[in-house]
Amino acid sequence: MLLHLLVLAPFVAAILMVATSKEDSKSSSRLAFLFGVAFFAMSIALVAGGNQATEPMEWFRIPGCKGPVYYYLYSHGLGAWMVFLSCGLSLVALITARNSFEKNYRNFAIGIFALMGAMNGTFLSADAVLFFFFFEAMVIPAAVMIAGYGGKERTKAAMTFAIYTLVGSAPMMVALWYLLTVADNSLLLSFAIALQGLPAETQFVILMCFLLAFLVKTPIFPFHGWQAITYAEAPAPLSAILTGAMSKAGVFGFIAWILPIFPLSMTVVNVMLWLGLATAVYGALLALRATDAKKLLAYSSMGHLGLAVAGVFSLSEAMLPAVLVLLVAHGISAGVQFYLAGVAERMTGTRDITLMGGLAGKNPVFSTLFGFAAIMALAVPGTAGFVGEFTVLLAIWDMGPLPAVVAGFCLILSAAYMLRFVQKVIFGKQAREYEEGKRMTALEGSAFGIMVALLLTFGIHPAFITNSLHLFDEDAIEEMSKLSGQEGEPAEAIPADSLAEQASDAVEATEEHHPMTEKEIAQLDSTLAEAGFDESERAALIQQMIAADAAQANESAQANVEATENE
Amino acid sequence: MTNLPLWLIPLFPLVGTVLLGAIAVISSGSKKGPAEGIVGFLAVIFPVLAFASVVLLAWGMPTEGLRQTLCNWIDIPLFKVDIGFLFDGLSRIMLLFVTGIGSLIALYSIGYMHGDRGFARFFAYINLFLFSMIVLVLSDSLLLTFLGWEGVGLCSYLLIGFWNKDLSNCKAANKAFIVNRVGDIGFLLGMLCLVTVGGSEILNYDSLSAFIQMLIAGGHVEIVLPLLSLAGLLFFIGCTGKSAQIPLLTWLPDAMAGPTPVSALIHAATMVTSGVYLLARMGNLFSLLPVVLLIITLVGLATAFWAAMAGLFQNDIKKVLAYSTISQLGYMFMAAGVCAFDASIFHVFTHAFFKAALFLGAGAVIHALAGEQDMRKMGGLLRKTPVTACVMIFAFFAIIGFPGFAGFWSKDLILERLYTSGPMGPVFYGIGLLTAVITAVYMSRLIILTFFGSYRGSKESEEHIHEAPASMLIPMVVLSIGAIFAGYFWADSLGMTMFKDSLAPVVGAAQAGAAHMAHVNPLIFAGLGTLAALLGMFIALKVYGSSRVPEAKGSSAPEGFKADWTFFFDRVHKFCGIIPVAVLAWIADVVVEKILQAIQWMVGAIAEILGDGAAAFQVRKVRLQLALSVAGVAILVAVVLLTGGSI
Amino acid sequence: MLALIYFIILGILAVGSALCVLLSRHPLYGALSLVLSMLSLAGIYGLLGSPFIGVVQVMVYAGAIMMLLTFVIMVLNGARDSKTPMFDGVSLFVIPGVIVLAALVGFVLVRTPMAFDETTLRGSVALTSRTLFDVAQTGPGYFILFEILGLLLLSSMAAAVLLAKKRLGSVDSDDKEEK
Amino acid sequence: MALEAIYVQVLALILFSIGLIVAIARRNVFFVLMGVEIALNAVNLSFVGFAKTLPADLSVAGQIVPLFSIAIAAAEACVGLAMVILIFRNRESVDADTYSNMKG
Repeated sequence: MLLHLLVLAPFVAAILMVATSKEDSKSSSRLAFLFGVAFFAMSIALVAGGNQATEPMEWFRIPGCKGPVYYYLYSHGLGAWMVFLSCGLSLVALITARNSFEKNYRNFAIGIFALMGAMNGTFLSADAVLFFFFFEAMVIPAAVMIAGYGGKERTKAAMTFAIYTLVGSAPMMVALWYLLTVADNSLLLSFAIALQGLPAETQFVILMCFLLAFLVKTPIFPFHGWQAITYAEAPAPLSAILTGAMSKAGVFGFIAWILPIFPLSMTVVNVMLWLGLATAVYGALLALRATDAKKLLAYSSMGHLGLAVAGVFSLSEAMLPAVLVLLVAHGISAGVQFYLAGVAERMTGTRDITLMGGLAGKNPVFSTLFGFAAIMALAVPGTAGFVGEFTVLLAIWDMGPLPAVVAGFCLILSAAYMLRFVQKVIFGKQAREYEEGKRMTALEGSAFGIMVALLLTFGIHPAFITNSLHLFDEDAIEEMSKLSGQEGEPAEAIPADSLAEQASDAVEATEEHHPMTEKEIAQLDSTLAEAGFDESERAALIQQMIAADAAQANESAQANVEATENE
Repeated sequence: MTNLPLWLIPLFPLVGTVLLGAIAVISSGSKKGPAEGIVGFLAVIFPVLAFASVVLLAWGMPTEGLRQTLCNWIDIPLFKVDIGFLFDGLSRIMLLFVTGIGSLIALYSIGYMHGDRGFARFFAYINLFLFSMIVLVLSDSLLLTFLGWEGVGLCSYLLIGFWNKDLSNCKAANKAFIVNRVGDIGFLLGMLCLVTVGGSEILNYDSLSAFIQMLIAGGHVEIVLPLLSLAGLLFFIGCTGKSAQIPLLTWLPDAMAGPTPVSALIHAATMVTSGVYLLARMGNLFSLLPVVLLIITLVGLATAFWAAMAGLFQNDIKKVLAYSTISQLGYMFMAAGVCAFDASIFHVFTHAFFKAALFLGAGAVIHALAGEQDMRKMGGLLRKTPVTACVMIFAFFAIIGFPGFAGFWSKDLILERLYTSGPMGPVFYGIGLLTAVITAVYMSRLIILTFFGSYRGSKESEEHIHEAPASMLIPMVVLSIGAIFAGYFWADSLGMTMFKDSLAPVVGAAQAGAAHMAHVNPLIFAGLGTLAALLGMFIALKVYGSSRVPEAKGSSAPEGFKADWTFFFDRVHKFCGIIPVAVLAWIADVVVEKILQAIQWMVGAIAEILGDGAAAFQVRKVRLQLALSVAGVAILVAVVLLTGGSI
Repeated sequence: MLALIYFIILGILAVGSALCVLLSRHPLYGALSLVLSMLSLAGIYGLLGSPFIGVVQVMVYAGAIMMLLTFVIMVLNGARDSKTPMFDGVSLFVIPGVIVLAALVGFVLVRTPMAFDETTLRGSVALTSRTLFDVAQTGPGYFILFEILGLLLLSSMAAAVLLAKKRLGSVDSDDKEEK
Repeated sequence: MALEAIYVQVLALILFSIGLIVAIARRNVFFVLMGVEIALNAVNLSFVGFAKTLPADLSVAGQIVPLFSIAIAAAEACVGLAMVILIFRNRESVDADTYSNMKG
């Protein structure tokens, strides 16, 4: 029930928000705030509740595919924490957006709720098609909000974002479709089984298609073109959600879909590890030179996520909790930094850090929070970031000292750019006279403060996160194999029957198996006739068919027809 | 009273941090800052409480120490670390002077920071620093030590950049943090290396020594020696960062940008010695690694000599003290390099007193001169500020190793251990003694330029020179007493070995293996040391004693070859670190990013051209399109039929 | 036998008049031949045992729709447009395409075995009304469709009225276009 | 010789093809509409023809669906003619090729 609520209720909330006034941001913000708190509470309940799953419901069948697509939600530790991030960051975004947009707050809230629902769906779906559906659905509200509320180049940013991510995941859709035609249904287990039976080249192509989608979403080095401009142009609350929760979908995909499904070769693992590290270094280097506050943060997120991906592909035993802690820590700290950058932008009217400065004297509370957030991002021990980065480094060390040294180099660079950022924004003298923008409100401040406090808590006691992690427990596997069993035996189980052997080249078809009825025989007869067989041939074939059926052949009529046609 | 929980010690300053931080944040909005009396009281009471509990614990500590595990920290597959505290001989000494000097300096700061806008903030940072430092020395595992390790680095950053209106302070703070970060990564990788050798348990100090005992007992040292050496080297890199040794020493002179009490507490007495503490704490490990030990000794020698020379060239009073600190740290490292961990900790102990006294004295001088730091504009202050002058002169005798003062005992001990360390011992000893001479020269120069001769500043500023208030003088006097008598905790020749006995359970095993060649009469060393100090003072008197002092012009930074010497490592960093990274960043930003954007643009352009072509095809041709689709359907049907499919 | 003869006659009539539609120049002639084609199709429905559909065909198609069409043609004076050619390059391309498609589909059709079933019901008014409205027996499916269809017709009527009514200022825009 | 089911289908096919040709090949918009009507009729015929090949309980659909399709054809003709009137009023032309307002 909780899972259904978390995935579907945000959309309902979005629809309900339509009923509120467009002009009066007060009333709509109250309702939005209520909803946000409710979802956040639900996400906490989800995290606390451990693994749970819904009853798999058949959603639809894709023509040409063997099994149905299920509406099947499943929450494991990883997904639950990502949902926590998505709900929590959305709540803070709703709070801080109230001070950023005078009008049209309602539409923003609608967008946030839609985005939240899609993200929750992505992190909770146990069915590949459902996952892909939400994975794509995330893009649309985000792009619309960027186009509606962004900075100067908002249309360009929205287009770049939408096209990049949608095109990136298009190959995944094709691969998914292909997998659906060979697998029993669209669940994880049957995919893994189906992939075992495919030739290595096919496996590789499918793997590439899947990887591309996640590489673009994360983003990893050569595919990061959309990221900086999107995060920079998007309104700050949205940027925080994008980096804090949505970009996690990429890493989540690597962990929850790539690793269990594909038998990875060492080359791929190495390439991914180094791509992750390259991203980490590259992001840090770009952040060193960035002058746009939000671009700087965007590059910094890119660096951290690169590190996370490198950690994932270290395939160490310690990888999963390490990466999870890193992701949660980064989600919160990058989120709060984006919010604070948004507040700074509001106060100074610019995003250029060379034009800021001196906020420490002007607004000490803000600066304290800003400094705190930066320290959290630096992964000083005692914060969650440290636990994440240290354990990820530990995992990477398993692959050899060199990757770990590179990762360590990134940590040094991250200190360099983050301190530069802090210095430029809050220290020194004011670079120019600011027009007095809206200051940080108490509600905002306390929300940020709570986020910072959370980071400290997780840093001292990371067991909150690491203990909740049982990626696929027995029940879920059982449930999935039960679903697979309904649809027929796995592909390898086809007996070496003479007909089956003929058929195996044409299609590896397995369909439901029960004694043939008269009606079916008549149907078969007419099908054969349609295919142009004469009376005697038809009779012989049907005889053969019934014999094979009696011998418990696990062979479908359709395959039989096609096999004989191929002769 | 031994059942006092250990976590109480770090808790006091932590509570102080939270309270003062809250006061600082809340009062930030108001025009007038918070009441300085209350803040000052809060700022001092927590360190004092911590000091009191340390004293209570130290009193009744059993020989083998106290161990308390608080809770689990990280527990994931392959890695499990607890939060636990270890109170033994080594941490007892460290804690005593950390909390003691910390309390004194907090008291001093009340006077020094009087009237500053960030009064509460400053003490919040000081308390946070004390918390981190206590965690650093009290923890029972490397990971928790690392928490303190980065924590003190962070506080150092915050306090150097305390006056953040001035960007040069911020730059110095950034430099300190980043250079320290390089060392910290070494520490971190060192921990990973250790985990590879023996699992996450051996991050605990007790398990580590048990593990090493096991290795020695089983004769397996050879097998893991390369990995252990790597780990040791990485830890040593961490120590060079924190303790400002070659090559990561450039941050410490710049760190003098912070308030003077900070320089005294963090950048002289406590934080910078944490590297030495780590070496001593892991003495068991290091004593197995001859290569690493040799490197440590050489680095210590080179740093001591280089920094002493650099100290000779400075005009800024605090810079002199900073280089002097680096030089003294070099002594401690050489001692650690010859496995004389107790001697190095002893020097840490005495150095903390006299260097803190020197810095506080320098702070009082600067306070008296309203912010003037250039020694060329001082002089003759002996009459104007007699107490400060006395304190600094006592501390001066201590640092140059004048017989009877604290530095005499510890420095002689180190030099003695150097001499007896092995075949290279006499060479090391020679360099050490030469450095001692130079130390005496530059310290005498400082004292002469500051307190003797006639005042060289402007006339009107002379009117305002005044002695510091009592809250500043009391800590200075206490410290100077320490500077005189701290050495008697371990005066071999007088038969006082309290210090050594206290440390023996911790570092004794590590030092047992160190070779002692021939026993030389300690009086010879004492005599030579005294001679070095006197020679240095004599040279200084000859050179600087005359009234011929160069006219102060422009900044206090050294010029010419002096600058080359002083900023040698800054330049090395620039060419080996900053410029390559900048070039890489430039390549990434300007070259790679542009190429990627060009590719992106090209793909977009191709798609647009194709789209335009298709659009042109669409115009006014609805029927043509329908016809084409009919033809397409026909072709599809034909294909299906020809390939044998059934419709 | 007799049915076949009727079928052939009606079929030839339907195809012939459809060809007339194709080849006639004036839309009015086309519309009139179309009416003939519809009427002959109505006959075929009767022949096939669905007289009700045949009647509906005559009333709705041949009566209402074609009358509407004829009326519009006459109102708009479509004959004025005798300058535009009946066929052009596209037409020459379409005709073989469609013929090939038809041939292919016909080929498949001919090879498919099918025969009239003896038990088939006659499509009477009673049957139709029972199927449509006797919800208890046949289920609500057809009834709902029927209702939706009613809505569709209503809305299409409204749409037609809205579209065809003369808008204010449309004369101006006409003038501009011509200039 | 008697009437066979296939004859009906062939007739429907021929009519449909003619309808398609009229709808696409002719340029006059009235002929386009008429072609669509012919094609729809052909489909209806096909429905009725197939309905006769089914047993009693299934053949009912064949009687009902053509009714619906006739109704839809009526709606289509209604809207289509309205649009023709509208466009003719603006363009003064019945040539379908000139109706290219919706080009991309």
